[in-house]
Formats: sequence, C-alpha cells, structure tokens
Amino acid sequence: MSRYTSATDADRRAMLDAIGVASVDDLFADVPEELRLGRPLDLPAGKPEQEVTAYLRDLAARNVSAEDEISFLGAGMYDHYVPALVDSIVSRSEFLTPYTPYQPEVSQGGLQVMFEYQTMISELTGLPVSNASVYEGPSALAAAAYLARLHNGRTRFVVSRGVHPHSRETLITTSAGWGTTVDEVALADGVTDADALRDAIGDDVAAIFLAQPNFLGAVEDLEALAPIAKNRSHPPLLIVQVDPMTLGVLRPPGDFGVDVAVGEGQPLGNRLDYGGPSFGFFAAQEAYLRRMPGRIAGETTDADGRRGFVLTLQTREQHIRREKATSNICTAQALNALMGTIYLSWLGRRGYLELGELLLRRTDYARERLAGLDGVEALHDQPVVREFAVRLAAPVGRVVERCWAQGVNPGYPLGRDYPEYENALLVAITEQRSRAEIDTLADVLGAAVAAERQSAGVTA
Amino acid sequence: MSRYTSATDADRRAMLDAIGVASVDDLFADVPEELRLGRPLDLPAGKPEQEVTAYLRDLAARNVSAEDEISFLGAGMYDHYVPALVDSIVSRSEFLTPYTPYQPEVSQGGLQVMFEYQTMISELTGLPVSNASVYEGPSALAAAAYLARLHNGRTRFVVSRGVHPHSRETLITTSAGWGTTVDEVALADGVTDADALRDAIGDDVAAIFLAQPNFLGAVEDLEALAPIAKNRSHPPLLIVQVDPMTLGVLRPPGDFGVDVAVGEGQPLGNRLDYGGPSFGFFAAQEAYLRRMPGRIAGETTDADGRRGFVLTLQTREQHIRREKATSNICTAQALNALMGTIYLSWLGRRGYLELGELLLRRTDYARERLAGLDGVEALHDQPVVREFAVRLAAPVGRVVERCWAQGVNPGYPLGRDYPEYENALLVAITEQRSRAEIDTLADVLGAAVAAERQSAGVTA
Amino acid sequence: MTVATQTPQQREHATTIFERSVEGRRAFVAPALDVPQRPLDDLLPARFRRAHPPRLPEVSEPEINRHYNRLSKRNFDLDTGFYPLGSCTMKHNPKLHERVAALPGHARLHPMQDPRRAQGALRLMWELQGALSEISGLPHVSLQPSAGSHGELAGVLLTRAYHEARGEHRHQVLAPETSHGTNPATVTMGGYETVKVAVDGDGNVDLDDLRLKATEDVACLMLTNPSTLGLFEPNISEIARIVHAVGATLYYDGANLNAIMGRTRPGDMGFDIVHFNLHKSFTQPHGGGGPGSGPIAVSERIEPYLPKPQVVRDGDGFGLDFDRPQSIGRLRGFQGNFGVFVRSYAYILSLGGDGLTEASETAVLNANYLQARLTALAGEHLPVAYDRLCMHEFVLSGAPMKQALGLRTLDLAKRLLDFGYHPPTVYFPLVVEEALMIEPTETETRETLDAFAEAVAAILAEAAEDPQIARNAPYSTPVRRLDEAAAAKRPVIRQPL
Amino acid sequence: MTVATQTPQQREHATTIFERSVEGRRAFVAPALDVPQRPLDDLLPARFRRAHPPRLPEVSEPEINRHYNRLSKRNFDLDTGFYPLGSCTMKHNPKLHERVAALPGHARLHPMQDPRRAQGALRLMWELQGALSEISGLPHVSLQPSAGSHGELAGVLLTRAYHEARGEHRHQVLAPETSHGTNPATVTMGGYETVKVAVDGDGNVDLDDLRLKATEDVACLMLTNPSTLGLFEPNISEIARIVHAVGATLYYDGANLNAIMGRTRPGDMGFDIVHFNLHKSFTQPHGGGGPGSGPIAVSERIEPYLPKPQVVRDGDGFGLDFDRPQSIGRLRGFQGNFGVFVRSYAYILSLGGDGLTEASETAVLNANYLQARLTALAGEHLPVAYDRLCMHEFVLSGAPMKQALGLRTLDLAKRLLDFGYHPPTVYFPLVVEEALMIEPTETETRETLDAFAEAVAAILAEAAEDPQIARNAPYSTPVRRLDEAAAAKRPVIRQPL
Ligand SMILES: Cc1ncc(COP(=O)(O)O)c(C=O)c1O
Ligand SMILES: Cc1ncc(COP(=O)(O)O)c(C=O)c1O
Repeated sequence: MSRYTSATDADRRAMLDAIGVASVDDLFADVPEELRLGRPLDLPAGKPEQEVTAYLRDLAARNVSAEDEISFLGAGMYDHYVPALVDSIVSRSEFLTPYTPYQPEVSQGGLQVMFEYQTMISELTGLPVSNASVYEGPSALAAAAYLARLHNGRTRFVVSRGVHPHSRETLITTSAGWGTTVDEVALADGVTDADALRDAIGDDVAAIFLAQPNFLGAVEDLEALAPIAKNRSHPPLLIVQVDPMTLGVLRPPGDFGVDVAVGEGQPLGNRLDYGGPSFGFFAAQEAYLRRMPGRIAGETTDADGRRGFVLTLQTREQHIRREKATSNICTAQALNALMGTIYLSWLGRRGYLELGELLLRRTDYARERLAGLDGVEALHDQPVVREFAVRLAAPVGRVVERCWAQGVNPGYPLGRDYPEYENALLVAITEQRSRAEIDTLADVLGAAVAAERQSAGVTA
Repeated sequence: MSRYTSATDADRRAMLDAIGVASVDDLFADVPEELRLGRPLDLPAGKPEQEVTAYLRDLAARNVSAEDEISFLGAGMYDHYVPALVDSIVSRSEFLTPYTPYQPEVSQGGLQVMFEYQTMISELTGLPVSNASVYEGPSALAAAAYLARLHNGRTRFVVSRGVHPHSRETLITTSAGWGTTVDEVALADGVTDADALRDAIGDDVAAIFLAQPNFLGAVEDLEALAPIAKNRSHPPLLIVQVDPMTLGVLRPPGDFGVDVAVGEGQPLGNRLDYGGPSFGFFAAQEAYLRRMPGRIAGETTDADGRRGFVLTLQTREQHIRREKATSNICTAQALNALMGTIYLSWLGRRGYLELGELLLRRTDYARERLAGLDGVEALHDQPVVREFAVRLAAPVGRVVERCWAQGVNPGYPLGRDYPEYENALLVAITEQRSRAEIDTLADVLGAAVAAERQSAGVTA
Repeated sequence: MTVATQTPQQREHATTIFERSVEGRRAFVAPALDVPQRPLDDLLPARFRRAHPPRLPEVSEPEINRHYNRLSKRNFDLDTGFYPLGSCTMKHNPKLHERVAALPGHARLHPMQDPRRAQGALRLMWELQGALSEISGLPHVSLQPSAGSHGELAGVLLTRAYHEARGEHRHQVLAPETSHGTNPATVTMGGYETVKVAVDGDGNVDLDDLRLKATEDVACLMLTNPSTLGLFEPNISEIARIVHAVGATLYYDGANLNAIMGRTRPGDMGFDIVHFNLHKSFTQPHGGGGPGSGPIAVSERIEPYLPKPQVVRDGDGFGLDFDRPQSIGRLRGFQGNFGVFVRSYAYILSLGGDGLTEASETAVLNANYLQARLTALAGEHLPVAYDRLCMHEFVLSGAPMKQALGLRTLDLAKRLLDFGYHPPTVYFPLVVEEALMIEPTETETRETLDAFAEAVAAILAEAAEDPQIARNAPYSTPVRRLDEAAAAKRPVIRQPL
Repeated sequence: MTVATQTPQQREHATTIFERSVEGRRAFVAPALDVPQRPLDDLLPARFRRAHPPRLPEVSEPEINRHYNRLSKRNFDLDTGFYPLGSCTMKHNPKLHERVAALPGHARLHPMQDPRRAQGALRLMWELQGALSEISGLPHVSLQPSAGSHGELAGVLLTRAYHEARGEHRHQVLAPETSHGTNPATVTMGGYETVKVAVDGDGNVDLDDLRLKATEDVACLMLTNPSTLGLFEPNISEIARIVHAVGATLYYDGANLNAIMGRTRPGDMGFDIVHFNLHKSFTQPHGGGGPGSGPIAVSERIEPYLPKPQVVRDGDGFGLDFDRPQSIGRLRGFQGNFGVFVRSYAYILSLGGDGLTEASETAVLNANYLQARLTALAGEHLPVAYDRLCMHEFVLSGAPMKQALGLRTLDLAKRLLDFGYHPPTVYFPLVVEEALMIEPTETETRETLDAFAEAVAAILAEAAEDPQIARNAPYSTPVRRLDEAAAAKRPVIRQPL
C-alpha cells in the first residue's frame, strides 16, 4: 500500500470485480508493452514520517538562514517579520487546499480575499485595476511587456539598467518569440540617465521599464522621467516595477501616469523561502482591464440578492479563449497573495506608514554609518528608502567572508550583475535589523575592510 | 490602546455616553479609593510582536531540548515523534479556542472527540468506562484515591515504591485533609515486594496503588499482585498507573480486575513542553461510573432524530452538585486528549502494536548493550518494555556531565528519588532513538564511566 | 429546514473514527526494526503479553485528517464569532502565542532535563512569577497548579498547612452563595465543610451574615471579586478585617481578574492567596475544555507552605528548590503547565503594564456598554439582575421574558445559535432567576456589541410574533436540541466495538 | 431555506475588511524608532514623498483574525470532502509537508545567500531533480518554472532555441483539440501559431490528421498523456515517430502524470520536454489558485538551452551554474519556488519509488471503479464519453440527462454542493457535450467513491420527481447561484473607498 491510500487487498479485489478486470495491470492495458517501465523506479524506499522530518531538518540545518546570522541581504527579497497571524490563517485548510475558485458558491472566502487584495494593490500603486496575482516579480514585468506588445504591437522594449537584473533577464527570455528587441538605458549617479532614456525612445518602442526604487536602492525621479516616456504623440507604455514596502513614503506609480505597475510581493508577509513561492502583483490603468493577465475577482449578487464574488472577465483567459488569451497563466499565487492581504490588514493604514518611515530612517542611519567608515563610501548620493549601495576599497568577496565569520552577512555583492561596480555591496534594512545590529554591521564591516586593506598592503 | 482591543477615543466617548458616565474611572467607582493602585503596574512596557518573538526565541535557545542532543530522558515523559497531523488539527481554531462544550448543538466536534477518546482509553486499559481527561498523571492518581475514599470511606492508602515519585508525593499532598495515611510498599529486585504488599493490606485500606511498568522500568507481575489486593472479603480498590504506550505488548489492567487505571497521557502525541500541558487518563469499572471525576461525553439524539453527543452524568460535577461533587475539576485537558485521540488513530490498531514491539526490542537491545559495558550493570533483571535502569560503578552526576559534553543525555539519575540507588541511571527508549543512537550512547557512556573510574583511581 | 435544503452537515450522519475503520488500513509507517530479532518470549514472557490488542481504528491518514477536520467544523469557536460566556473570559487568543510555544526549545524540552540545561525555561517561569506577583500584589508565586480549581485546592491545602503549623484545626470554609461550583467542591476535597454566606440586595456579601458565620472554626473565606454577578465588592476591606480577625485566610478566586488588572490588586485588598486562570485573563486558548493553568500568589505568611519545587534565582542563573521543609508538597508532576506559561508570558510581554491595565479598563467599558445597550433594547424582558455599574460582566434575568413571552433563557440561548452567536452563560449564578451571565471581554468591538444586542432584540421581537420559533431553535446547527435526559439515563459513553 | 432557518453565514452580509475599518484602530505595533530623528526632508525630499497614504483598513488584530477565519469558512476544501475536480489531481496534502517547509532553515533562507551557505537547499534541489529525472525518464531537469503553464512556456522557448540553434525558423505548434487551454495560449505567447489536431472516435489523436499537419514548419507537438479525456494514447510511439520525422520536438504536458508514475515514462515514449505540476502529482496544496511549481525535464539534445542558473553538483558540494552560454536565460527571479520543492521532495521521500507507483495504480483503480459505479447507477443519464477503461480520470456526458430530465451538467454540479461534494470539472474538454470530468485520485476511499456515486444517483432520482430542486440549487451554501454575467458587464473589481 502506498502512503496515503486506503485500498486494502479486499478493496482492490472488490473494485477490480466491479470494473470487470482481473488485475491492476489490466487497467494499464493501453500502455504498449514496450513502453512499460518493467522495473521499480530507481528511488530510495519510502521513509517513515519521523525519518523524512529528520532528513529534511538536517538539510535545513546546512543552510545559513536569516535566523542564524545578522543578515543585510536584500536585492529583491527582504527579511521582514511575518506575523503569526499570517501563518495561522494561511495554514487553515480552507485556504490552503482548495483549487482555483471555479465554483463560486463554495469559494466565497477565496474570492473575497482576491477582491480585497485587488483593492489593496490598487491603493498601494495608485492605479485603478489590479489582478489577483501573477507568479512573482520578474515574470510580472515580462507579463506587462506582453500586455504592451498586445496593446500596441510595437517591437522594441527599453529597460533601465536600474531594473532588477532578474527582471531584465526574464524579459529577454520571455520575449524571445515576439519579434521584439530589448535595449538598456544606462544609469548616471545611481539613477536612470534621463538623456539616455530620451535618446532611446522612438515610435517603435512598445514599453519603457523603470524600477522604483531601483536595484541600487536609489529613488528614481519619476516626476522627471515619466514625461520623457509619456509626452509623445504615440507614447509607449510606461511600466514601473515597484517595491510594495516603499509606497507609504514614496509617491505611487499612479501619480505619474504610469500604465502598468508590477512588482515582487514577497516583502508583504511572505517568507523568504530561498526565493519562492511569493507573488507578483500587476496593476494598471482602466484601459488595460480587458488585456490583464491572470484571475480577477468581481462583485455581484446571488439568486437571493446577497452580495457575492466571482471570477470575472474570464474571456481574457486561456481556459475560455485558448490561443487568443491575453496570457497563458493558470495556477498563480493565491495563497501568497492572501498572505500579502492579511499582512497589509495587519499593518493597517498607519502601520504601513510607520513601517515605511522606520525603514527610511534606519536606512539613512545605516548609510551614514557605513559611509563614515574608512574604505567605505556610498555608491551614489540619491535618496534611499530601504536599501543602499556602498563601494569598498577592498575585494568585496573577501570582506564579505570576513563578516560571515563574525555572524554578519553584510549584503549582496553587486559585481556579478554590475561589473562596473566591482567591489560594491548592496545593503538592505528591515524592521528586524535594529540600530544595535546596524552598529554591529558597521563595526564588523569596518574591521573587515581594514583587515583586507592591511593584508593587501602587506602582500603589496 | 492596549494590544488586542478596538476601542478608539471616539468609541470610548460614545460608549461612555451610552452608559451614562463621564470617564472610564467612573466605571471603577465601586473600588474604594484606598484600594486603587494609583500607579502603573511595574512591568516592562509592551513590546512589538517581533520583539516578543525574538526574546522568547532567545530564551528557548538557552534550553537543551531533545532536538539539541541525543536524549534518553524518560521517567514519566517521553520524546516520541508527534506527527504533523496532530499539530495541524489541534491548531484549528475550532478545536483550539472554544470553551468546555456547554452548548452541545455547536460543540459536536469536541463532544464526539471526547466520546472517541473515551473509547480508546477504554480499549487500551481494558476497562469499560473512561472520563474525558484529568490534568495529568500524578494528579490522576490522587483523583483515583479520592474516588476510593468516597467509595469505601477507609483511611489508609498503600502505595508501591515503584509508583512514580511525583505521583506518590501528589497523593500525600492532595490527601492532607482526608484523614488518611499513606504507606509505602518496598521493592525487591526492581518490583513490588509481594510479601510486603500482603503485610501492608488491612481492612482499613482504601486503595492499593501499583505502577505498570514501574518507575524503574520493570514490568510488575500483576497476575500475582492483583489477587493479593483483591482476594479479600472487603478488598480495597486496586488502582494501577499505566504507561499508555505499553498496552499493546503488556496485558491491560482490565485483565486483572483492576478497579481504576490512571496514567500520564503525554506519550500519546503530546509534546514534552517541559512537563505540561499534557493529559491524565482515568478509566474504571462500571461500578464507579457515577463517582468518576471530570467530564464524560455520552451519545444521544437530537430533536430530528440525528445522532449527537452531550456532556453527561453532570450530576457528579461541581457546577451542579457543588460541595457534593465527586471532584472539583472544571477545566481539564480537552485539547491534549484530542492530541492523544488523533495520535492513536494515526498509529492505528497495527501501528500501536508495531510501535510497542519496536520499543520492546530496542529497549532490550539497549539494556544488553549497556549492561555489557565495564562498570555498568542492570539494576534489576525484570522484563522491561521501554525504559530500564542501570547501576554505574562511578559517580552518576559526573558521568552524565561527560556524556552531555558528547551530545548525549544518557538518562535520569535515580538517586534524587531513590537514595538506595545512588549511582543508578534510568534510560528511556523511543522510536526516535535508533540503534545507531543507542550504540552512540553505549560508546559515550562506556567512555564516561571508564574516564571517571580512572580519574577516581588517580585521585585515590 | 426542509429535507431538500438541509446543510451537508445535517445531512451527514455523525460517524465515529471507529466506524470509519477498515481492516488493513493504516496511516503510521513504523521505523525499521534495526535491532536483532530475538524471540519475543525471551524479551517478555507470554504471561505478561497482551493477547487481544486494543481495537484502535484502522484508517488512512487522509481519512483521519478529514474526519477531525470535519469534526472541527461541528464546533463553534472564538475565531468565528462572539462568545460572551460569562465567567470564562473568552478574549482573543493571539496566534503569536502558539508560535512561541511551538519553538523546539520549549516544545521538546524534557521536564527531567537538568536545570542547568533548562535555564531559558526557568528564567521564563521566574519572570512570569514576578509579573503575576506584581499584578496580584502578593510577593510569592507558585506556577504549579494545573487550572483554576487546582489552584483553589492548593489554596485550601495551604490554608490547612498554615493553620496546622500554628496548631489549629479548623473545619469550615466560607463562600458566598454566588460562588462558583468549584469553590465548595474544592472545600470538600480539601477536607473542610462549606458554609454559605448570603448576598444582600445589592449583590454584595451580606456583612451581618458574614459576621455571624466568621467564627474561630473558619479556616478561610473564598471570594471572587468582582463576584460572579460581575460586581465589585465595595466592602472588601471590611470583609478582610472580619475574616482576619478570626484568624482565617482570605482566598481570591481569580477567575474574574480580567476586570481589575492595574486598577486594584487582591494583595492590597487583604487577600492571602490568589489563583490566576491563565486560560482566562492571560489568554491561553481554552481548547474545548483545557489545558489551563492555575498559578497561585500568596502573602509572606503563606509562603513557607508553597508547593515544591519552587523556581528560584540562583546567582546568575535559575534553579528548582526542592528543599522546602514546610511545603505542602507536590500537586502534580514536573513543573506545571509550562506550555501555558510561555503563552501567557508572551501576552504579558506584548501588553506590558499599561496594556494589561487598558485591557481591564476596556473589558469593563465593553461590559457596561453592552449592559446599557441591552437595557435599552431589551430591558423590559431581560432586566439587569442588579441595577448598578458592572465590572467585566453582568447578569440579566430572563424571568420577565419567560412570563411575558413564554421564552425561557434556554430558548433565547438556542435561538442565538442561529444568529451566529455563542450564548452567554445560562442559569448561573443560582441566585438570579433564569440568569444570563454576559462577559464580552475587551477584545470585542463596539460594532459586535451593538450587533449582539440587536440580535437579542430581534429574537424577542420574533418571539412576540411566534414564540415557537425560538422554542424549537436552533435550526441551522449541525444537530438540533439534544436529549440530555436520555443520555444520562442510559449512558452510552463509549463506542461498542 | 426559509428566512427563519437560514444559516448564520447566509444571514451575514458579506463584509470586506475595508468595511470593517474604523479610523484609529490597529493591529501592528511598530518597533521603537531607535535612530536619530532627522527631518524627513533631509532623508527624502518632499517631491518624492507620498501625500495621500494608501487607504488600507484600520482593524484590530482579533477582528482581522476573525474576518479571515470567517472567510475561510466560506470555502469548500479538500480536507473537508471529496473534490474530484478533473485535471487538477486533488490528492491529500500531507501536513508533514507544511512542517518541513516551515523550518527556519528553509523558510528564512535568503535567495541571495551565497551558495556555499545554502548547501542544504541546493542539495535538496539536486536530489529532487534526480528524482524527477528518474520518474520522467529524461536526463536533465530545471526546477525554475513557477507552474504548469510556465513550464509549458519554458518548453516552447526551449523548442525555439533548439530550432534556432540549428538555423531553423518554424512557425507552428500542434496540439490536439482536447488540449488544455494553457497549451494554445502558451503557443501564442511563445510566438507560434497553434494548429489543432483532431481526435478520433476512441478519443485518441487522429493519426491521419496528425500526418497531414506534421510539416517541416511544425516546431513541436504538445500532448497530454493520458489525455484530458483520461485516456492513454496507445499510438504514442507512432506519434513520436511522426513528430520527430519532421524534426519537431514532442512536449509532454505533465498535468496527468499522476496516472503513470512508475508504470511508464514520458522519456521512454519519446517526449523531449516534460513539465511537472508539483501542485498536482506531487501534492503541493493548491492554495485556492497557487502557488504551484512547474519543473521541466528534457532530453540530451534540449539540455544546452535549459534556463539558468542550474543546480549542479560541485565536488562534495552543490552550486549554481550561471555559465550556460546557450541557455534561454531566466524565466523568473531567483531559484524557483523552493518552498514547493521542499514539500514535493518530502512527498517523494515518504513514498519512495514503490509508493509513487502504487499511488498511480490506485489513482487509476479508483477512477475506473468510480466510472463503473457511476455507469451502473447513472449510466443512462450520464454515459461515459468514451467507453473504455480510463486512466486516472474519466469524462461523462450530461447530454442524455439534459434531454431526459431537463438538467444541465451545471445543475447537477450545483446540487452536488448541497450534498457536501465539490463538483467535477464541468464543460471541459470541449469535445464532449455537457462534459463532467471526474478525477478521484488515489487518496480517496472506496466508501467515498460509493457515496459520491450514490449522491449523483440520488440527485438524478430527485430530478426525475422535481427537476426544479436541482435547477435552483444550491440552497445550503453561504451564497446561492451568482450572477456572473452582471459581474462581467459592469466589473466591480475593487472596493470603492
Ligand atoms: C468563578 C470561577 N471560579 C473558578 C473556576 C474554575 O476554574 P478552572 O476551570 O480553571 O478550574 C471558574 C471557571 O469557570 C470560574 O468561573
Ligand atoms: C492538462 C493541463 N495542462 C496544463 C495545466 C496548467 O497548469 P498550471 O495551472 O500549473 O499552470 C493544467 C491545469 O489545470 C492542466 O489541467
């Protein structure tokens, strides 16, 4: 008997009888002889629950998680505190185990959550319409590109180099079959070079992509950049990838006439989970409603006049429109979007602002502290709100290793994605990193840089 | 505003108006001036959730749990594997948050669980009636003593020295006002001395208490002992404290005409939790049904003829009978009993036997391994089923410390409770202690004893 | 509900886990037998071995899961709706508490672990003791008792030890007629006789009756303050004086502590012994009838008798003190319900002193507001039993409703179920006819209180039209009214197998 | 349900979290501002700062908890009852998986952690890749895609890269008319044109039509096997031959893998690219619409193009390989849905090779048994669309029922809700009139299958008496039939604030 089945030998006999075959093998008669595996799968034997637990606990212990060190890693996902309330609610089987709500009468819970989620994303981004989630951040950006492509049929995408490298790569991968090209706009002092952007735009451009804040933590001047994109007779779509944790302090995309705002939802009550699952959000101007990818919940009434919710505008979707669908997405990230919804409810209107301000202040403090160290300087002077970049006067890889040894993970080395910033480090702040921990970072990083410079001096 | 309240200033004003008072202080007018605290409570300021989590995580990390060492501690509670299913179900708010089921129409879940639990305890013990749980093991034994006292009004309790020391102490404490005395019967070669038991019994004895297996891990010969207690013209009650994990391999109390069986339920799917909460079980012969302590669920039907369950025989209980109640117990251990119920369902009829047999075999193996070490011998030769005692030829405290240093907790030193077994160690086996871990124990313990003997030799 | 429209739950015949059993099915997979397979007889002679295994169910894991999941949905719970069960303090149970209690350093800490290796746990207990001491105004705390009534038993045993140490043998314990059933039941278990003290027309202890009964044979007076009527005893100082004058102890039943945290303290009122219900005021979830925890706090003179072991500070660390010669001894195994301590301490850490005070203030505000709302909307049929400001709860009488509408308190309670509310405590305290005892707690919103009051009014209005509706309620619950008499008459308390 | 007897859920007006908001309420308590309080303007100039904060709700924690708890109870779920949604593999979701996924070493592992410090995670991924490779019979695996359709997109992009590396530019992708909607939608997103292949009278791919359409312009054939009709394609080897003969790739939509694990392997059938739905065959809970995960396995010739990074063995350890010059690149951020990998790998560890095989065998047994039972009890009105043995699911046609009883498939589905069942997939695949697609999965008991068949029969019998009952169903659900047309016509997709 396999692990979670019930069929006893007696059951099996009775069931085969009812079917009218002699054996389970007979049920597989359609599988041609030569295609039958004919041997057991070459996998280890099944294990009792306690052994699976022990094995996976052992594997987990080989990772250095944010619980094991003082971590300043960010670069797209952040170690925010996830309240117990979120875990508790999403572990309810009524949210955890259902399929996509195809039967609305018995799915009002999930559908109403989608409706609430859509409202929250709309509020955060300042855009009127939101879908119920897409996979995650970078593919959300690619999905927005597809919408632009469908919308205006043009062939060129222009992407700021400040957009998350994973998003830029995903866009390139995903658009391989669209007959489009992707051009990059350089950064100047940490932000998108406005002149370069102006030069890059033409009537063949389907969409412009910016990030707010950008990958270097810098706040982009959307007030200046948006008109460059939009003040044209045939403007491309302006698509902005935003960090949903910053929209209490930063002006929202909606303020700048952005067409589509997308982003990575992980900061909103989702675990780090080594990168997933989380959710991507996707908000847009009204005009794009019928071109949106993914599920959308809408309000309606039941036969007795009660308020209720359904999946709506399904004629956009693959199960109805097939090759004419606006996206191929089916299973998305409902549970993760629920986490985000509960989390935002938990923060609430005031808490969301307070947290944004706390991050802003601590980030500023941390940048000041670090930039004040010998051999460490800010990579750019732009305002930052939750993350910032510094340049080290020592090999970043070696410095980072020294910090690890002191129980501190000082951040993400930028060099892999930005060879132009060779010894730079991207440092993220969350509400879980207290001033005392930031001070520890300063001490440890300062000492590590000094040690590396000294040993370089010695070897030199 | 306090942490989990909703009243805003506006609410408060409106509510005070509706009440017709001017201030919250006015609501406390009945508290005499001189009794008002008049200062803030001298407690630390409230903390954000993330800080409470961090603080308690830090405290938890200062404990050495069964996850941090190879632990052979037992002596009443055991590190059995708790399946994820148990945690998942008991964390459902529908089980976690209700009160005692006073409104049966909306409490059928809890009530049916009690009914199932009672059936399982009845099956395990071989006794016809069970209540729905009492606090825990030792106080369950005291509760049985109270039942005996109510039943026959006699004044002396006779307790085997093999009964858990906490139970013996609890009996003495609890019976302080009953005008009764407690006599102890000695052990001989690890089990209750039958002759001494015979000598201890008289017509003034309300109840005899035995443990199966006893505190030294030894299987008592109930077949021989029960008649000593019961074959009298006016027999006392025979009350046996049993380990619920052993009743697949050991003959149950019901086989020996035991009057009441009680025990600690922790081994059945409950956490260690540093000793609680767990549950005590309480099963008895039919004759004692209307003298049982605690809640009892019974089957009945509803107005439409549907099957249902209610709290029954409530005329035993304090809320109905007040000073004439058979016990003062009110809040008991419903959730813990639920854990036990799920756990026993999960083990199932076969699993329960298999697990019992696994423990039996591993315990035997471990005893053989340890008794084979230089300077280690079995404390007694009785059969053992899940725990056993050894005597060391070295100071047990120092030996144990040496084992800790190797990541092994070799067991519970018996000396505190049994001065007569000064350098003895009680070693418990669970299904989480593999043969490889038992071998590690043997290596580490053998080395520790050798080292202590050697250093004793050196000092001597 | 017609047969065509009954709910799936009503359609489903209640089926026990035993009735789902099919021979050969299973969930558990045993670890491999990794030790030598000696003949069983060599390990355990046949005469010790069980012949017929317990008939536990044989069910696959998905079915066990679904069984208990479905059963859970046949319960009403606090996370679903308002649960104003008087005397039970059904306040919100924060999920944080479950998270911290589940940390392996807590959940898998063995109770026999050497105290040197359980310093985090001992420190937590020591800090919790300190907090409870401050809240109660009494200097010493034992966390050992398992629930409120276990705390009461501890209190009575401490009282006995106290008197006996002074060579006194007293026989009576006083308790007001409004006292909770556990009080007299505990008195009996403690070997004393209960003597009832009357309550006066305002719901207070009748001082004359108390003076009459407070003799030198009285060991203790057990009091709940606020009382089970939800009323603060204004004469508490005088009561303490009377009781102490005859050398008796004054015991505080802490079930109603939620009314007074940070405003007044039992110790300051003159109480000698207090129990706390951590599962009420300190929000351990009730679990459908436990677990709870019933720590006690005591005055200096009672301290020597506290149960053992006691958690003590020991230099920089913490230890367990077993060397307490005058101690009453153990009341249970190990160190008490530690898992509950973690939750309740998390609560105290979260709220702090201010937060606890505001919790009590809001509990009292909510109760008075609901009392006012119900008086306004339903006062004619459901008057307040004692027309005063209440503390954290209040008691209504359904007698006029019964008279005027032919509806008993029970009917109202059952009809509330159809409206999605858990009913209040009914028929307690006994001194109020057709009593309804309502405790909203501080964690409910004004809107919820309003809606509840309106539901009560709607049921009364409905009954004025057609009382049969409420008399036959509930309709929408998984089962309807159950025959309790039949259950008690011919008890079926286990599954026949 | 009369007004007097409606359920509390029906009585309650659906209220959003925004409608529960009251100014000034809150749950979150912010950590103290522990850094110097510089003027905000110095940190972030006013022109960057938001003027009007997002109107998030203001609600206390108990109310948020109760709100979502109540909402949860307005969902039907797998832990409550039978959920035979065809094509979705609603098998039991073991609780163990949630436990191991929540370990801090997994849940709080940062995706940018240096691979040297994430060895446990990389090893888990590497081992999972190995297991999926063995199960599919294809040598290389990428775990990156986020769900099935993302895996399909990966497959189409791999196909494109493969052809382009050979200098070929093809334009068409073939898919049978029974294919799932994601197949053609993906084809379009991948920049190809979908060409439909017909299905023959037995439900198999029409080989003649395939031969006709399999030209040199065809890049790929996407196939589900067993098909969405639940039928194994007996001519799969010939199909592979035809497709490969024109140089196209053969893509396996793995949504139906649950039928064949350990019995036959897509790789052995000739497929080049396979996607897995870890949220179907490997029991990641569906979460009401995700998360999922859609790893792909590929043959040697496709390997060079796999997305990057790839998890690779690196001496004794494991690493992430970014140096893959022919790779199609990234499909998303980071390393894929790692949390899903943990769950699915726990499942594979628990079952082992034997267990997976038995799972598939039992899934097929259960489907055929239920098909037989339904044929026996309801075959007249609900005949099997293709009268053959099925694999893990089967499709009935409601056309005779509609004819004879005036009941549409939708009515039957809605009436099943009152009986406590989730209905099967309806109106898919499109080739079957009034289709009902039923997938019981292996984790259901025979008793459940019997009871479901009897419920269907009971509904048909009831309809023979009075078809209105089913036509107006459901009655007992929180809401009754909803007006979807109105919702689409004037979309209200957010709360007006
Ligand atoms: C006033 C009062 N005293 C004592 C108790 C008993 O507390 P426990 O149930 O914790 O034993 C209760 C519980 O309902 C109570 O309300
Ligand atoms: C046959 C088939 N293919 C593909 C998919 C798409 O998978 P996903 O929802 O994971 O994107 C589904 C999902 O329902 C399916 O049934």
